[in-house]
Amino acid sequence: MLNQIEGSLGVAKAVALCRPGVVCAYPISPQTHIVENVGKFVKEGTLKQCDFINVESEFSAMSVSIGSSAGGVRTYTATASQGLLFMAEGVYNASGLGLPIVMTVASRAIGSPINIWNDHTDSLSQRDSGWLQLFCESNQDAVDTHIMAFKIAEEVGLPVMVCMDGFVLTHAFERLDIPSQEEVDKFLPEYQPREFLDPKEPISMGAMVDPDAFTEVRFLQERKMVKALSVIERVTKEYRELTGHHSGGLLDCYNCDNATDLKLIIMGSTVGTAKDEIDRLKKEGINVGIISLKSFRPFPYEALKQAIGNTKQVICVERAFSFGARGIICPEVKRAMEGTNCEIHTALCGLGGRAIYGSTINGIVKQALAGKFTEEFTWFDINSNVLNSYLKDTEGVTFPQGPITDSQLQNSCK
Amino acid sequence: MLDQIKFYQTGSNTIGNRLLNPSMRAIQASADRPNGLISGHRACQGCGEALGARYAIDAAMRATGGKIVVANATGCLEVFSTPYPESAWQLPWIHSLFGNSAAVGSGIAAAMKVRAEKNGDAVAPRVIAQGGDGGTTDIGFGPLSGMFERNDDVLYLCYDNEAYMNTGVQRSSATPPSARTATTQLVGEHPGADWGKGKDVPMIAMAHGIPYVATATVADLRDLEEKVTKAMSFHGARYIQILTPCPLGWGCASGVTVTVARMAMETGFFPVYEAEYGKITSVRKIRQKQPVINYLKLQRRYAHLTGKKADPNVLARLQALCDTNIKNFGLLGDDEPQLTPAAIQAYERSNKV
Amino acid sequence: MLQVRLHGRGGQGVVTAAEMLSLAAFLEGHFAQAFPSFGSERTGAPVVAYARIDDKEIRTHEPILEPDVVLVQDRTLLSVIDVFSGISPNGYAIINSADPAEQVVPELCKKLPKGHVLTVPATQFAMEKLKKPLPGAPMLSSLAAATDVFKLESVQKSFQTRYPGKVGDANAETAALAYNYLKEVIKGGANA
Amino acid sequence: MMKKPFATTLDPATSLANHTGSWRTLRPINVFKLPPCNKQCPAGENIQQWLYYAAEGDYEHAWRILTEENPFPACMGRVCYHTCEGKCNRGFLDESVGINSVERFLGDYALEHNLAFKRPVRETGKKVLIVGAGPAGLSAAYHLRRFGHTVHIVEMGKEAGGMMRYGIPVYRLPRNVLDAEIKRLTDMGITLECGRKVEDIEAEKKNGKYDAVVLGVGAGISTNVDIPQGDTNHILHALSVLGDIETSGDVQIARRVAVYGGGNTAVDVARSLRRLGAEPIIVYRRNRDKMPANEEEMDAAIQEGIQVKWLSTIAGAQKDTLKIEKMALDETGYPQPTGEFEELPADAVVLAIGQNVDKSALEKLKDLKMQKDAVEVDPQDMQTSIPGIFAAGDMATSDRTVTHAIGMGKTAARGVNAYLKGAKYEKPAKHEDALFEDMHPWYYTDAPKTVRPELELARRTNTFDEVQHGLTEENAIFEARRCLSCGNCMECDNCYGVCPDSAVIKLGPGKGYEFNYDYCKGCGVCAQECPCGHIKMVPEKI
Repeated sequence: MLNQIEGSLGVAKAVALCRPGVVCAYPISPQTHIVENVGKFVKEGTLKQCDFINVESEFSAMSVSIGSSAGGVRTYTATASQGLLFMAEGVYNASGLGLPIVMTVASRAIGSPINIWNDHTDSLSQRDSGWLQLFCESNQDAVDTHIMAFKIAEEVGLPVMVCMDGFVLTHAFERLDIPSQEEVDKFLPEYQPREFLDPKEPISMGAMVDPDAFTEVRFLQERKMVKALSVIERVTKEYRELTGHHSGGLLDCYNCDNATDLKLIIMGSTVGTAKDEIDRLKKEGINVGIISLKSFRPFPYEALKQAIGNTKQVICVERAFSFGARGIICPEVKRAMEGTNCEIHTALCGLGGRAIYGSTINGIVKQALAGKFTEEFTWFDINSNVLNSYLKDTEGVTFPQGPITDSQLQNSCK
Repeated sequence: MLDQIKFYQTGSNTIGNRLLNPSMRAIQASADRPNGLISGHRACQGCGEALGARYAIDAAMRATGGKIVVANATGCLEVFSTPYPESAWQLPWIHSLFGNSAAVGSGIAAAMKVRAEKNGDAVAPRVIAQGGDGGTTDIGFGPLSGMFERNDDVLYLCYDNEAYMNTGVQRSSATPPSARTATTQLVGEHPGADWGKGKDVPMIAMAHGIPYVATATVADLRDLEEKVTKAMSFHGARYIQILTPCPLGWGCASGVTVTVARMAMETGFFPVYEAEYGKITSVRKIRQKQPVINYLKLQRRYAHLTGKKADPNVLARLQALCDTNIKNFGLLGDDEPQLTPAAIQAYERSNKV
Repeated sequence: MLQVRLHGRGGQGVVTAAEMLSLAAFLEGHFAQAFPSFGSERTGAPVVAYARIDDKEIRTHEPILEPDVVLVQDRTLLSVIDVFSGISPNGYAIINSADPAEQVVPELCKKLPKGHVLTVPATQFAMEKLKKPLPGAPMLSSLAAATDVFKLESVQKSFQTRYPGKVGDANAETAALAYNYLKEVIKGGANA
Repeated sequence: MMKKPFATTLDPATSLANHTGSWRTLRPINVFKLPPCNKQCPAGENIQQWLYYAAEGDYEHAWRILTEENPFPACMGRVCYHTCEGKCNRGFLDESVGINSVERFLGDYALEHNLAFKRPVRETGKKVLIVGAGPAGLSAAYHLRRFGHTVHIVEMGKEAGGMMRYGIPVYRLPRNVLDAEIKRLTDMGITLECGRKVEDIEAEKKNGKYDAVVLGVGAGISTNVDIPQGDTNHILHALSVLGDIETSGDVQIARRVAVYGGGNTAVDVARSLRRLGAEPIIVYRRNRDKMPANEEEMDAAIQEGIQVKWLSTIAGAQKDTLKIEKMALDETGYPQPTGEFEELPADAVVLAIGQNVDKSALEKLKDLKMQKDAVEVDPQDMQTSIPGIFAAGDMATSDRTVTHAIGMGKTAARGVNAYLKGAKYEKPAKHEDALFEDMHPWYYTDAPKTVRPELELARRTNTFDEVQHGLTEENAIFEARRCLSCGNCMECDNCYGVCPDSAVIKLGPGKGYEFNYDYCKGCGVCAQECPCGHIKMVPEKI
């Protein structure tokens, strides 16, 4: 059914359609609207047999979720930014226990400095937590990905993080096609836990594992991750057939077929903005492809390699980076493309809510095609005026207008 | 005839007593007790926590017909009971993290309720969350308080051995003043743990107004079993703090675990009481009052107070602490305590020397 | 694609207005999008919200730098920020004011085609019917009157959907007042 | 079945595969210590054990345990001086357990319920002659009969019982009780021949084809002392006075009678005469502290109005007065004459300064070695210097109490039994003592207010003598339950309960516990918390 609603409400509706048994809530922007709405559904009775629990911290939100999932019910929670870090210990724990929790991360920067706006620092900080991380490019994608996430999580036996850009998506009021309860029930059967805490069959979960078996436990966990690649593809296929929605998947290609000069790899809501810009560029005769990376964990090396094909240059439009290193997506792409001549670069932009406009994408494409991306890592949308106003006085250093490359940064320190 | 006789003569303070009707004996006396925590665990010799956990869990299992699920904080109990590939538990049990067992318990309780609803079961399994004093009074305190204020249907059991034993005996907020730990060593002018620090979690639990709060020790099994049984008769958040001596951390012989806990009660050092909805309803009276030195001298963590060089002022302060407990809780005599006592730390802090 | 930028102050229902704008368009079968400027602004601070209307899927999520329409819910903002920044040369500007546009924004009137800069006493209408200074509905109906991008009824229905009952009805009445007022103005009536 | 992940999820109770017993350096073992009461009992009664069953209300079982050692509980419950109670560990806590009164209760219970001794399952065909049907002879007969031997007793007196009949006044031991307990022995097949003195033991043995003989001749002759006297003052002997009372039921000696001596016989005589209307006064050469008579008996005598002249000897007797010399104790506690004299009005004197065995028959036994007043016996088996002839009771000891006699009779019987098998009986080694320090008294001391009066009552009933009633069942069970069960398991479940490793196995009622050494880590909590001192930690062999 078509709705013109806020993304958060859409996600809340999608979650409710999945009939969770326990939903935990702790407020943090920009995730809050989602759980507010789920809480309302529970209270008004539209979501039945569900306990909505207001907890005292994200750490407890994750902990309660661990308890309820281990207790054998479908469990959902949501968080963002600082909240995700505050629950980090539990995040790792949930995956180690193999609990199929679904959690929305309304992606947001991490302080200090405190910043409530969108980038990908929070979710990517948990890339090694053992969770599946699925990124959404639109609110429709978010609605659909949440429904798929429960099925994927339960089939794989690992928790899933659904990452949607904070504010840009969560607070956007858009047309959404929400599947019917019948459709979702057909797609997602009642939760059958593979193991849970039951006095009829007592088990001890969460044992201490010593060096004798720890590596093997991790290997088996990684196997689940690898299996998840095919599960994601299969579940996506099923879902698309059922609803006709073009959502989910490991990745999604736009205008890729003939774009052998340049492809952009983008995660999240920037994809839509970029698609519009690519269409405009096409009218100028510039052919650029976009690969929307949906599944960051597990990372679809094979699928990505195929999607890139023989493209000469790939720019990863990244909204987070690793201090003291470089981009986060770019090295993964390099791994995928190892042994090819493909040039792979990072254009870092959109940190802490700095908007990525069509013009930003346009700039990246033009620079790329002009061969200006000479280094792996570039601070693309940095404002030299702001920088210089500080650095000139303190260190006598200035930067020219425009993007700053890694080597420029390094040289400025010499 | 047999039933008309009082049985204390042959030791009704013992765990069983062949002369008693089996229904009047402690659960631990029963040959078919649940043994929720069974042999083969790797606790140290004379571990008070292993003992306290079996006592409490068995009582809860009895009270619920075995329908109990346990969430366990990281700590000795978790480590010694479930090292791969062997678990010593005989009931559904989960270990998640150090500081979250109360919250995990809340989640399980919600799950049990929802599952029972979905399955049409009349009774949902009950939930126990448990941890040591570090996991309870320090790192897990926030989730504990949250569980309390939501009045989630969880019984929280704190096995209080007054320090972080699993990591090698470091001070916690339950470590008593003057006690030696690895982070409060017996050196300098004021050896041992500082005075005027620490927190009284049973009192804090009471301040949440939850249905049931109690303290107990491994030295009075019947009292402990009654409290756990009573706790299971309430729904909502409940808290029992059980003093479980640690021979290793306290520096006592492995055989005196129960004796030293008894001494903690009989000196007034550890007041044993219960409270309903924030008010104290009963107090376990001291049977044979002992001076605090008799408690201290069993433990090497107080070695500086029991030798020739003992500082009489510190001993006097510890005795005063016991006396204050005795007075405030009415641990002696037949009087019911009149007022709700304040945390013992308050008295000490207000009496800074 | 029609891109609308709404300016106001926190507490004046700017974000809601943007959402209602998108809903009105949705009700007429268009694709629409609305989003706020994602701040942590409090009551009284300047607030910006955006809306887009199109007949195909709206994919972009960039903030609107070159609006086709600018709705100014609070004229005091005119001296604080450049609310008309990037406005399309053929764009529309509707300002909440009882004074004529030429008086309020003389420069803009010169820049945009005639009849594209309009004022409407939206707060006045709101106070009349809603008893609250929430000028969202009359501003949207003014947009409808000025551009015919959607019908008055759709504006009314959007508010009635969001606020079923008296509040929605009062908003609908307020919308009608503004709509009729502006249609009169556009026709060159008494208020022109 | 659940799909469990590898390693992180474990099956319940899999820890049982981990045998933590290997950690042990100390091993708990059950030790059976000798309770002080048992140790003290001259008859060797297993007091702790029969109290154990009495506490359960299983009086017959308790009685059967008791009578394995002593066939006269009803008599003992009346006449035994119960020195066991003086050693009772409970005395360190509050008051000793009233063992004697419970014994009497059990004895009376058995009489009331006509409990009989079982006849031996197997007859050995061996014949044993018992000379004397006093407590020693009867005890020996009983135990020999239990071994399956044929036992014949020859008694000089008219009736069996010896000093129990002719020495102990009826107010302390009603004769129906004595008769009933003796009858229980003859019901076992013991034959009894009264009114005949065995003059020639060897001939009797030979003619009767006895395989062995037990001599159980009591000290039936009062010791004489030379008191210068005028002819009008009666000087009588205690045993003959008591014998006359037993035979005729009444003896009129005089109003004012001085009883000379400080032993139990003196007290018995004084109290008997008091009952017959006389005004006895005990004259004793030392003071109360040094008096050998049983304290409780003495207390009762004083309560009954019997006066005592302490530190006095009778230097002479006139018509109605006695010349008394005052004595003083020297530093060794021995009385020394002071040379001070005084007069004491008295119409008669009863000498109660000691008894002797009639040795006339013994003197005919050539090879019999004697020691002062007693026959020399091997204390292990009570055998005299003549093989096959054993002795017990007064003639073999200086401890002349009924209880000692019974104990010796038992030992003699065991000696005979071994002898008949061609072996030599040796008393088994005793367990180590159960000391109060071994106990965990905390577990016993919880007398709530409501129970305290009952406790007092129990203590008082403990001092009852025959003029008063015995214990009610309630009191008896109460007393029995006060037993601390020193050094022996009372099945309190403490070890089972306090084991942090669940390594104590409960075997079920009456069966006690076993240590599961697969899991026992040797922490010692069980030993520490055992109320009875029944568990000991011993080094593990490493």
